[in-house]
Amino acid sequence: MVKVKVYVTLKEGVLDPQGKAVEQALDAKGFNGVSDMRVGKYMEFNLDANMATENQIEEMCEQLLANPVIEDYRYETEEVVSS
Amino acid sequence: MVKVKVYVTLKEGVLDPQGKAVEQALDAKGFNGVSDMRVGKYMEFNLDANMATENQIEEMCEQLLANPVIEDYRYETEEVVSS
Amino acid sequence: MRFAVVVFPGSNCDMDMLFAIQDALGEDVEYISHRDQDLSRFDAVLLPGGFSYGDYLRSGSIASFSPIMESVKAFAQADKPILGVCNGFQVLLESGLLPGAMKRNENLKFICQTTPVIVANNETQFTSEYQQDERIQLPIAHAEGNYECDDATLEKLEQHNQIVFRYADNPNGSKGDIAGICNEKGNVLGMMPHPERAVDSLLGSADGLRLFQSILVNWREHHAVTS
Amino acid sequence: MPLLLEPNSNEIKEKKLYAEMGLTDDEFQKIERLLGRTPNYTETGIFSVMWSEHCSYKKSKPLLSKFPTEGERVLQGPGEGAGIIDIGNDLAVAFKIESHNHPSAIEPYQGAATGVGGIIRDVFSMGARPIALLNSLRFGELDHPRTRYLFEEVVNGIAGYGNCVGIPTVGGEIQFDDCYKGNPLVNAMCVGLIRHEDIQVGQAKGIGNTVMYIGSATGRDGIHGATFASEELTDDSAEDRPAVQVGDPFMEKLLIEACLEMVKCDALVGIQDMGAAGLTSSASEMASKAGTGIELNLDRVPQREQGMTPYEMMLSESQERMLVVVEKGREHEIKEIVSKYDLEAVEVGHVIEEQQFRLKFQGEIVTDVPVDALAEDAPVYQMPSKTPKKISQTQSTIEIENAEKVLEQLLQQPTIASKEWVYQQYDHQVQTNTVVQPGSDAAVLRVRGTNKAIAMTTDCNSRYLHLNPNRGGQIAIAEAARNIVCSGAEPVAITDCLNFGNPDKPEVFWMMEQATDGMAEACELLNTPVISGNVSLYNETNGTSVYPTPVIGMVGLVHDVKHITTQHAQQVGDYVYLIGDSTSEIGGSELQKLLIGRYEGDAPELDLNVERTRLQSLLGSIQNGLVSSAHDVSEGGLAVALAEKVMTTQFGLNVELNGQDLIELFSETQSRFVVTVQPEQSEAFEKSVDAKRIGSVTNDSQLSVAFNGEKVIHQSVDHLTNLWKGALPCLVKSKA
Ligand SMILES: Nc1ncnc2c1ncn2[C@@H]1O[C@H](COP(=O)(O)OP(=O)(O)O)[C@@H](O)[C@H]1O
Ligand SMILES: [Mg+2]
Repeated sequence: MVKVKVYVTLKEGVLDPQGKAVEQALDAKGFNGVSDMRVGKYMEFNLDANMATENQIEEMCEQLLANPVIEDYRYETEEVVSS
Repeated sequence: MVKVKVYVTLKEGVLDPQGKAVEQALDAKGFNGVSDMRVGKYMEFNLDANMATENQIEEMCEQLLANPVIEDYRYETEEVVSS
Repeated sequence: MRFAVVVFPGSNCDMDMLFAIQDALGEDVEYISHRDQDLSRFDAVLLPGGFSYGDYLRSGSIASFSPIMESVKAFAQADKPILGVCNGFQVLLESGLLPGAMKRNENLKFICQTTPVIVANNETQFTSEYQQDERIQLPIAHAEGNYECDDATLEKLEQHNQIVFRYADNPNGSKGDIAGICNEKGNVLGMMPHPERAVDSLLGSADGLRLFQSILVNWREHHAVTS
Repeated sequence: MPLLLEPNSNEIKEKKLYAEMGLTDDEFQKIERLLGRTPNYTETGIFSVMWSEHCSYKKSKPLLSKFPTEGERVLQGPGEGAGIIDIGNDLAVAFKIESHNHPSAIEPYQGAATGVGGIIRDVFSMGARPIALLNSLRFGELDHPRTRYLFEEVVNGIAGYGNCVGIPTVGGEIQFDDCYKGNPLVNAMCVGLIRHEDIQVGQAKGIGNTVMYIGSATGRDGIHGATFASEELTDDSAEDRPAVQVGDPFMEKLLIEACLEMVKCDALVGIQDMGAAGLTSSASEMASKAGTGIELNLDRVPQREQGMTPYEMMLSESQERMLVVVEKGREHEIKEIVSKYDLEAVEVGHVIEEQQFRLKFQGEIVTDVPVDALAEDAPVYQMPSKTPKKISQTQSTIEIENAEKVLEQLLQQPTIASKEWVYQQYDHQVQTNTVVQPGSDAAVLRVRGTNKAIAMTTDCNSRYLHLNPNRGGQIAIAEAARNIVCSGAEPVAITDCLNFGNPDKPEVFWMMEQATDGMAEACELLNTPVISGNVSLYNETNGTSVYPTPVIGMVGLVHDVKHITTQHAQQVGDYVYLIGDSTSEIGGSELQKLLIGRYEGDAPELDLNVERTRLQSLLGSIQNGLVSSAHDVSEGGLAVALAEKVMTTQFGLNVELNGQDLIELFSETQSRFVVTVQPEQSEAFEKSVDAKRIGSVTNDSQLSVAFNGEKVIHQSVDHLTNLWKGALPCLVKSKA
């Protein structure tokens, strides 16, 4: 089994209202010096080893996990030592 | 400047309706073999080097970026080579 | 004329849409399940608002893979009218029937209010009963109605007159004040404001009724010619 | 095996482990007597939740019995998921209110969201389609960052859940006072519409019938939530809180549709939601009401987590779960219905003749207790009560120099300020029945297919109860009735949520007695029986109790949509009338808070007979078409009520008043209304209502008030509106 971690963020150049709000909230709380805050999604799941091809995972991202019109994604995989 | 990446996930045992829905959707689309899907948040931002202490970042997470009552978080930092 | 209201799991304006057609427009209408695929008995398809699949990944995304959506695409190909309202609009975007995507409202909050909307193109089969640039009152109710597309797409939308409704008072940050767009052929309309909530002045506004009347008038004209 | 780790009966008894679950020594002994043996761990847990105040009302029952619960329109009184009233045309309205205070104090978004989810299930489990949500909220002052967080997230949670399930949130009320700082109140009300023939009961009838489980799988969420709700919050509460329950509104939406289709199927015998104390209370109550027993096989319970023990399964408060009893042999019919909604109905047990609550797990009987021991035999206490020292008899005098400035300040007080920032986040239009949206005295929804409508409101001014719980209780009912009548409806019935402090304190219990006495008397006189309700006690933080806050949810019937009236002035030239004289009572008023920063003296007087007469004559004149708009005078007094009549409209008012003291502009004398009437109707109106003409509606968008011949307020309505609308967003955004 493989553990897959997918990160989805808004494309560069697409205004991120959430990121802006979080940045402002941090600043208001006295956490200064934060810039370029982007808020995205993080998904992790287990995938049967035989399904865990690059191709397959990319398809998953393209077709469902991210919306390629406004979002970028990247992912990592790691072996799960079955217990 | 330091680039900070924060990963926020629901604590173990806390119901994750999103994760469930996404898992089912993947399955319905023919992406089988997915299990234990958890959907969380991913944030990345730049932080002035002088603010980028462990302590400071943890405070940010505790107070704002994550909701410690139901969420866990972890983070990574990496130097940004200023251009 | 016979309308279909597609019901996805989590649709919640399906009833409102049905009543708008049945009671206010006075035409035939029935629900059709997201699992069905046969749209042959219908003259128009309506995708209602709500939270399909909880909108848990992105609004409209999971619903856009429902079996019915294949038939909806074919319906669009066949030049028949399709209207997506709110979540229905989001489904149309996610399924690629309309260009662009939705982001969260600029203020990050759900907004429910009646808002002035400008009819930016009254030459579509959905808007012919309005005046060009007419200002109408329509309710909005959404958290993700902040329309986004790249500049090339926006330009194309403008060029082909595909922007059908614009907000007079942009409530959510939408690019180009866009409240509703259609495809190039003009038979698929997606809009965030809810015309089906504005068909009875008892509830505040009846400005949405003419949208449905437009569909009917155009269908009748077309039908008179072809049959 | 986790089971082996559980303490055995002896340990439970000797180490008094039951005390940690909230049972007293006496209660534990009573359980031993009822069982004829010492309970095991699971059984002890089951008794502890069933005998908690939240489930058994053991300390509040004697008070609740004072309420009138019957009336011509009452089809279902207290005791089921929700009460039901008849509205004619073979239709009925089901409604109930419930608290989710403690969960919201810990995790405001999910606490509020699951509160909404829970009350919706109470209503659709009766077979009714939920058509409206309301809420009643209490927070500390917004100058505290944690309070702002609680406020924003509670609103967010209510919106997140209600919007997603597609039930409009049409009304509510919010009050801000320091006493709620650590213990906010989050009460949610749901109203449903039902045909008479569809009314369901939560009963496990028919020996051999099958018990089925529908909805979300059971996890370890909220274990001991009911007990948690029956304890005070302390600084450590965040630590020992039960695992937070997370709401899944999408699942709820599927459940609503599935259950409403199920009730049309006569294979369904009984249905109940799993609320507080989850599977335990739903199963045992269904059996208790039917005089039967239930046997469950816990291995069959859908589980979200691995290795769950019977104790955990029985005490879990996972959300979005329903229990149904189905005619034996017809299970497939129910399965078929729910599968249309991507749900599964799982057989988890059956109805048995022996009146036992019996649980099997991995081939063993892990619980076997008499059903009645859990429900009927729960202890009932007559708590000691003691009159507290009077807060303060006398009242400081207040002098008003600049009435206009006071009005401006009052309009910006968060309790008075526009709640648009809040209700704009709620979908208040979905289902397309909302005729009067939030922003008027009561929300009004049309009833499709009839020319009727229903009006609904939530109300309670706890400041009056703080000063005088009995009268404050009366006023809460009266105010709700005023809001209903002002919208053109006849008050029909109420639901109530009794939010109080620790009842073990005699002073607190005294307030509960007084408040419920007052409420009962007012309900009797105004003919609004109590058809459902909820009790939330132990609302204290570190020993300090919230003000007594019995929130009233009232529903009224509009006999003809033509009668629907709002608080807003409608037309230039209309006359403005005031019903009721103004005195200088300021105890518990917003003015007192503004000027001296505390509440003192007595609550305003209330004569229930006068109230009733005015309500009847005003309603009559509205129904006779004599009234253009009607608004009751509440927080902030007459000046604020006048401003509220024109803010958000394009009109102004020109009013002339006479009196002793400028305080009368802001005093909160009860049973007053401001009404506008077309000049042509004025003669008829004056004949039917005892009212004083005080001015007229103007087109200059100015609020102009003269007192004893001197202009004391002359301000543009736009300016006032901006202050009033801007206050809440500004307070929320302000920095620490
Ligand atoms: N929490 C809330 N949710 C929805 N609507 C609210 C809420 N609080 C207040 N409102 C709405 O704002 C308006 C004014 O409320 P309030 O001042 O409490 O009225 P009243 O004094 O007449 O009871 C009402 O229409 C009410 O329903
Ligand atoms: Mg009122």
